[in-house]
Amino acid sequence: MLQTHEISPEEIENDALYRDMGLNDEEYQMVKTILQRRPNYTETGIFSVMWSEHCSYKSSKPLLKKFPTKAPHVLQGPGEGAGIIDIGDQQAVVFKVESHNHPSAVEPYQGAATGVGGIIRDVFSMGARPIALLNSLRFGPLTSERTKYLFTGVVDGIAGYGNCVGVPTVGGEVQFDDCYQENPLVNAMCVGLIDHEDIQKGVATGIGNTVIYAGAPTGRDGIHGATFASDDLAEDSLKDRPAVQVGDPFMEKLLIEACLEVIQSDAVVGMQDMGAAGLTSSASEMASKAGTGLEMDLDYVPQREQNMSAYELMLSESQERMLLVVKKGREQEIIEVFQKYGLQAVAVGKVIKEKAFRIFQHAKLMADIPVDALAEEAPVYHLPAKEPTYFQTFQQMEATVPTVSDHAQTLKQLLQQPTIASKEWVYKQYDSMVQTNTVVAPGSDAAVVRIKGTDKALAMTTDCNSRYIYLDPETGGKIAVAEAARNIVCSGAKPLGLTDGLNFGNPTNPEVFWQMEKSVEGMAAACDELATPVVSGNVSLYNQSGGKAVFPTPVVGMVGLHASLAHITPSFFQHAGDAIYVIGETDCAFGGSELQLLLYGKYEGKAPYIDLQVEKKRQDQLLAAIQEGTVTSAHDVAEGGLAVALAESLFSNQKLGATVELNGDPTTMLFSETQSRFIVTVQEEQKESFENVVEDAIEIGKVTSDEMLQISINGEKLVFESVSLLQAQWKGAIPCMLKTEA
Amino acid sequence: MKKVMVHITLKAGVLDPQGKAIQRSLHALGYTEVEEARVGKMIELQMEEGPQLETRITEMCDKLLANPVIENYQFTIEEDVRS
Amino acid sequence: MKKVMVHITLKAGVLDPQGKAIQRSLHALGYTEVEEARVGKMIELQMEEGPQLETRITEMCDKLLANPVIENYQFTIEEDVRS
Amino acid sequence: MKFAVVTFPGSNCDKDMYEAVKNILKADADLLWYEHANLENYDAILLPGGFSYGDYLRTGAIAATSKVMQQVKQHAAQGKPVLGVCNGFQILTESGLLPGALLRNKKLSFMCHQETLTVENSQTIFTTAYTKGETIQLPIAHGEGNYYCDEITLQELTENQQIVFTYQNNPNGSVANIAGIVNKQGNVLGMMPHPERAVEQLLGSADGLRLFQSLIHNWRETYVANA
Ligand SMILES: Nc1ncnc2c1ncn2[C@@H]1O[C@H](COP(=O)(O)OP(=O)(O)O)[C@@H](O)[C@H]1O
Ligand SMILES: [Mg+2]
Repeated sequence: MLQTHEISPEEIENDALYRDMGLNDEEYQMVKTILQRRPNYTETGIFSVMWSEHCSYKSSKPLLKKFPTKAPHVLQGPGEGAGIIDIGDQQAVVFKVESHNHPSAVEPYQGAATGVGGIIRDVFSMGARPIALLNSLRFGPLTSERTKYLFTGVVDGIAGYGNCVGVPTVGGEVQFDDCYQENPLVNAMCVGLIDHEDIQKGVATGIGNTVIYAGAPTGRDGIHGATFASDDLAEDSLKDRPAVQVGDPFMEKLLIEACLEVIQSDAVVGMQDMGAAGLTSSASEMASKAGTGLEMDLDYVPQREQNMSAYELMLSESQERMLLVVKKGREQEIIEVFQKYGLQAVAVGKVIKEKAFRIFQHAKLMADIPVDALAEEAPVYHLPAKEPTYFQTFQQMEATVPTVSDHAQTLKQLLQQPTIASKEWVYKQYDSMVQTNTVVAPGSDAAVVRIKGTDKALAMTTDCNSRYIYLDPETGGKIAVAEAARNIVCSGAKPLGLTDGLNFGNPTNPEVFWQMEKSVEGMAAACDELATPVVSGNVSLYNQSGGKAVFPTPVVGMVGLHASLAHITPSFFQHAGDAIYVIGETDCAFGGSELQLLLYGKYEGKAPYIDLQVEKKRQDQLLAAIQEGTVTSAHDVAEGGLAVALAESLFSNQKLGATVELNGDPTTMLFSETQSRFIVTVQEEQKESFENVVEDAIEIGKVTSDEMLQISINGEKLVFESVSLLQAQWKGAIPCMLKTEA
Repeated sequence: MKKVMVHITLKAGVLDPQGKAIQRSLHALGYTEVEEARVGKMIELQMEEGPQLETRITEMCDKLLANPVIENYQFTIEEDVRS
Repeated sequence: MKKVMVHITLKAGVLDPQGKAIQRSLHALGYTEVEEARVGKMIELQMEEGPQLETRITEMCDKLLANPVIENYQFTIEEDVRS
Repeated sequence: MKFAVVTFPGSNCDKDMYEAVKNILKADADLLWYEHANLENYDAILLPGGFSYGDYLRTGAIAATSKVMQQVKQHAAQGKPVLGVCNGFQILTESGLLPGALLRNKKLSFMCHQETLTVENSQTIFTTAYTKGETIQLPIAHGEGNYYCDEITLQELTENQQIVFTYQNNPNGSVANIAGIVNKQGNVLGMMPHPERAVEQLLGSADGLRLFQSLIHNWRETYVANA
């Protein structure tokens, strides 16, 4: 697709070359109407990337409107580089999630690394210091060689980039399911901290102001990456290989420091990173948002390779680049800051009054497009949705309890299922402590990062059980948000808001679109009920291969606030003698459960039921109890049910055990994935005050010092296992499947 | 016994931040005559002789030693002179 | 213009865990004829010609490119055939 | 006593080091960008962790050739304290201020967790607040912390009691479980574990505090007492 000779506008139309670039016939006609002439090669490229799903959200926009995005504490909702939420004391938290699925499928190390780099830029382009990274990963079964290659490469790439830039990776999640075999999901989230007065926007205001390009020179990396991300992952994606970009975390580190220094100057008017669709999207969006136009001369753009065409320069996705708008006459002082860090910064254009996007190269006008046509006026599609037949089939199925003969054995097997097993192999490779703020490192429900100079801390997590969403997108969408909030609350924080990473298949398939619509509706309902507005997000569609879509996977990245460091609560049991409570009753909920996968190798039936009001009440009461100081540990009950949650609560090397007595159907009590449940420990003398606050708490046993997990049901001792043995199995499962030493 | 030297280099056009950093550092040390530096890998294999040696080495390069997405490779085979 | 290839290898006594890992992976893939693998670096320099080219390259290697505590180096100089 | 923390391009534990010394130990400290740093008026130099120059070529190699290292060498030659942590240690070996080299971890991957260390020498200016044989908890976070030296050097290190910290469960393959060493004169310490990440119990350990306290205490004994 890289051209050396310029193809004529006539050829583009007559040979329908625009189709290769990602525009359909109708869109091409729209372009012609807008320009009132045929677009040239560069212009066609610019339209096609800007109108790609990745940049324009053309098929997801109508759905995104359903999310609640406003609240008094939301300072910046969706639309900018990242969302911003007030946390008091003139400070705010900035965060966003971003996907890098297709690049990671082609080159896992670089795909994941550049995904991390991109999301960090989104955050510091707002003027915030990046303080934490999280991720959410999906792969095929860990028994496959391809999965091992992708999984190890992705983790290596995240570590390689995040460790080097000096932003701690504090949390994340990994799930393994067949549907991700060819199309893994790699979503990265970055959290930043900012003083209100430093908030930057990506706007090109002030006619005559100068556009400055800073950072790495432009090469032929990832040309058409944005359209690549908006296409089916074809089996011959080998051909797309030049689309892979290589990251330079060292350059990014310098860029962070330089940009955060530069924004202290009032000469900077706007700043935006060059992400998907590179120079094209950053420049045109900055102008569009400001209601201005912009002129650029590509001859000034730093170039890594020779003879780059306007098309290539405008579409390149070379990493570690930023675009700034600077007050006229103040360019030099800004350029000098970049130079201090050994970075290139050059004036490449200016803000103009006329709302036009004009690109010059070699003294020739290479593109002249009305600015709003690229961003605001991009086509929007209201795609048809159709309920898939599987859904009704699943809804009709009776809820049944799987047959388990040896409960202790089943518990051990569950603890070794890769989705439940310890992810230590992953997070040990991440520097989770740099910046010396990490109070709760990976391995707990939510990570906790304190805010220096205050008594506050931020809790953060990523969650999404896509199995439930596949079975029932609306219910599953609610659960995804609720689960994230549960993790935040367990750590002792109040949920503030979330960022979403919507990963779905091909939206033009009505059944996929139905999944999108329903899961967004479910998430939106939960956001409303739990008072967690959506402040940013990302859409990644066409996650499928061979015509089969991945499970609908709308990842939730949530942030919460600890009003005091004293509220930080561990997810592990703390002292022998503490009473163990479960909050919430347990019923038969095996649709999409780990037990179902273990026993039958598939998911079917109804997703677990969730009542959002009950969820909200329990979360509020648990948080109140934590804030009153009556709770010594709190953990949510998730995959694998109560038995797994109890075992996990003991995996902290504190040499504790637990003795628990339950009544009911043994398999249900142990392994059902009933929602809105928590395991909490309380000191003997606090029991009364705890019970006064938390209504649905049922005392089920005691923490012991004998290092045994003992669970009796209806008086029969079904589980009696050594904690260290269970822990070794849980910890060893992933390294063992990867055949490396633990 | 054969000694196989596999040379792995980044494809043209692929960013080589490491090479760039080395070049800058050489300049800072006064070696301004260095116009470009690019970094590659070299893997030395001691291999038993056997049929289809070249095919097998090519396979090893494609499957493991080089990353065909961003790297090129080349190899030479010599007699191993070690005892 | 000259093209200089600097080959950097680990000294004999220095453990090479990366080489070991490669050898193990090759075995796992069925290439059991690989008895040993060692990983080195290759730095390609484009240099302007000038007096004392060899001396200057040797200096660069000693000062920066190789670490004498753990590495050996060797280099070749060729005419650069590019443009 | 005045500390200088030198920031190289790519250092990322520089602020952590600075804040540990300045805010937790309440010592006098400055954070200096490598290019303009004038180290003359400082009593101790701290080389922080991170990825100077992206760890390209070899960890610490490019930073070791920077001009500021000439000043560090002069400072060290005057017998004044220099501490290099993680990447700082790598820079010290690359610049020849400490013997040996740091190779990739035996299991190749980066690792980040708490390690139990044994204090092997409590007589250095950095360790008098510890007792010999004591075990302490410090975090590690590195991909290339596998300390290597030849046998003769190891023998020298042992004989001169230059080995200051060892790992109880060697995580990276270091020769003789070495986690930190001093030069012969005892004024230059390099170590892979991060004492500056272990100065508050809130973050998991405060065992690193005494390292800085030793330094401040011994400096006062030597310079202030003699003044
Ligand atoms: N990819 C990852 N990166 C970093 N940490 C991870 C990753 N995957 C899992 N973890 C950590 O492992 C712990 C357990 O994860 P998970 O089982 O998903 O927890 P939960 O079910 O409570 O959300 C969490 O602390 C999480 O942050
Ligand atoms: Mg949890």
